[in-house]
Amino acid sequence: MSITVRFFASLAEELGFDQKTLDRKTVAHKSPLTIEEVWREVADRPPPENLLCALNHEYADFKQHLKDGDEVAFFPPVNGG
Amino acid sequence: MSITVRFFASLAEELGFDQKTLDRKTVAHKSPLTIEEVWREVADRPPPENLLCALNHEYADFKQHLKDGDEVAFFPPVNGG
Amino acid sequence: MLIEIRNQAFDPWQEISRYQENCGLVPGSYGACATFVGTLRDFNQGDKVKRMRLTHYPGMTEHQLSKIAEQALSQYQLLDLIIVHRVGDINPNEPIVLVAVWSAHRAAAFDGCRQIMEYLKSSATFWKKETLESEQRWVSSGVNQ
Amino acid sequence: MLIEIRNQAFDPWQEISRYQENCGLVPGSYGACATFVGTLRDFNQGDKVKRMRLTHYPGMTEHQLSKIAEQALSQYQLLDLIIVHRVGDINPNEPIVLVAVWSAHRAAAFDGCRQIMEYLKSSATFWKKETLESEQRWVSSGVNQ
Repeated sequence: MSITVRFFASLAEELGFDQKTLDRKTVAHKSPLTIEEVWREVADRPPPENLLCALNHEYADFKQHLKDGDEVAFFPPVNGG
Repeated sequence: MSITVRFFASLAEELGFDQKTLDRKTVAHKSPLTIEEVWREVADRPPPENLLCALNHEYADFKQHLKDGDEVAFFPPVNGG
Repeated sequence: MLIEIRNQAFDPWQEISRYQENCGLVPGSYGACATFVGTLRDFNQGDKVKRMRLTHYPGMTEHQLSKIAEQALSQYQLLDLIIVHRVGDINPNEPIVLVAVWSAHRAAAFDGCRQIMEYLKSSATFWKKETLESEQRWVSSGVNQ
Repeated sequence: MLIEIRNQAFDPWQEISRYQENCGLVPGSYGACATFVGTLRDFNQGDKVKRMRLTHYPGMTEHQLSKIAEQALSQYQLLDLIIVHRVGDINPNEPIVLVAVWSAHRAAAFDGCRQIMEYLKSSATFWKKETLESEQRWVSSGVNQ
């Protein structure tokens, strides 16, 4: 099981990276893995207030479960227009 | 005392004229003359439903009193934009 | 501010573009521009429209446009605006009205533009007469159009 | 329908004009066009802004724009629409976003245009970083801007 994890904007700057790949070997949990757990695996800090996440290009809930090949993204509040 | 009276759109078509001048000699009333009375003087019919009027380029009430030199206008509902 | 009643066809996008570049809008001062363009359709109430004649009340209509412009500028703190309204004989696909407003932020631009349009529809002294295939008719109140 | 995320400056009025003339809008079919153009101001929260960098989430952002466009088209029975959104380095006075919608009557055009803009501000995955005189800063949520 491999999950692509992406980070955007101020969050990528603070973490110092904008992408990570999680594969089964690095995942300590028994499946199914949630987005919340992905954050704990890839970031060395608690999730910031207002953190948003997406799963496969749709806004998602942190409790959602993942499957092999999913793309998870974490980002701060958006600001278009 | 002289009042300019103007008519627009379908109303002018129906009446067959788009302007009249009322002067003191043609006014049967004792002053002060109202817009309502002007209609009776210049038109040979009761005011149509939805008739609008203006006094000196501002929307007006039919009860408003007139003075020498005023311009009164009668017209159907408007339709700009 | 540009407020004009015009008896010739016009290109609304050129109008806006030219005004924005040449008429005193300070570059970098505005964050929002909302515009509305009303165009003559070739179809109304089930009938094919060949042409429309728009008349106004010279003097009163201009006075009304100035007043609604000043009111919108002050109520919404707009930076500038354009109102151009056609009169005379209009062909389908020709613009009838252009309203464009500039402001710092978007809510004021949307609200100001719409308020001016609602006024034009409900209160400005314009009247429309359509030429259909085989008759002419006066268009009734434009509030819901 | 034109939906585009663009990394070059553009002229919104030319964009609309070109689209309206060449891209399948049937002349005489539309009575209303509402547009919104957002432009970079040279001033924000009390500071002079020299430049702004706009980033997005390639893949997700395009997907969002398509969805909001389809939703507005169907909800308001719009005839057609344009959404163009800048990314990359933007200078003051350059357009950031253009939304233009065409419909038969005005209420749908105003409502549809505004709904798309509100979505862009509140939900589309764009982020802004300003370059001020002596620092850079991320712009916080755009909902009220």
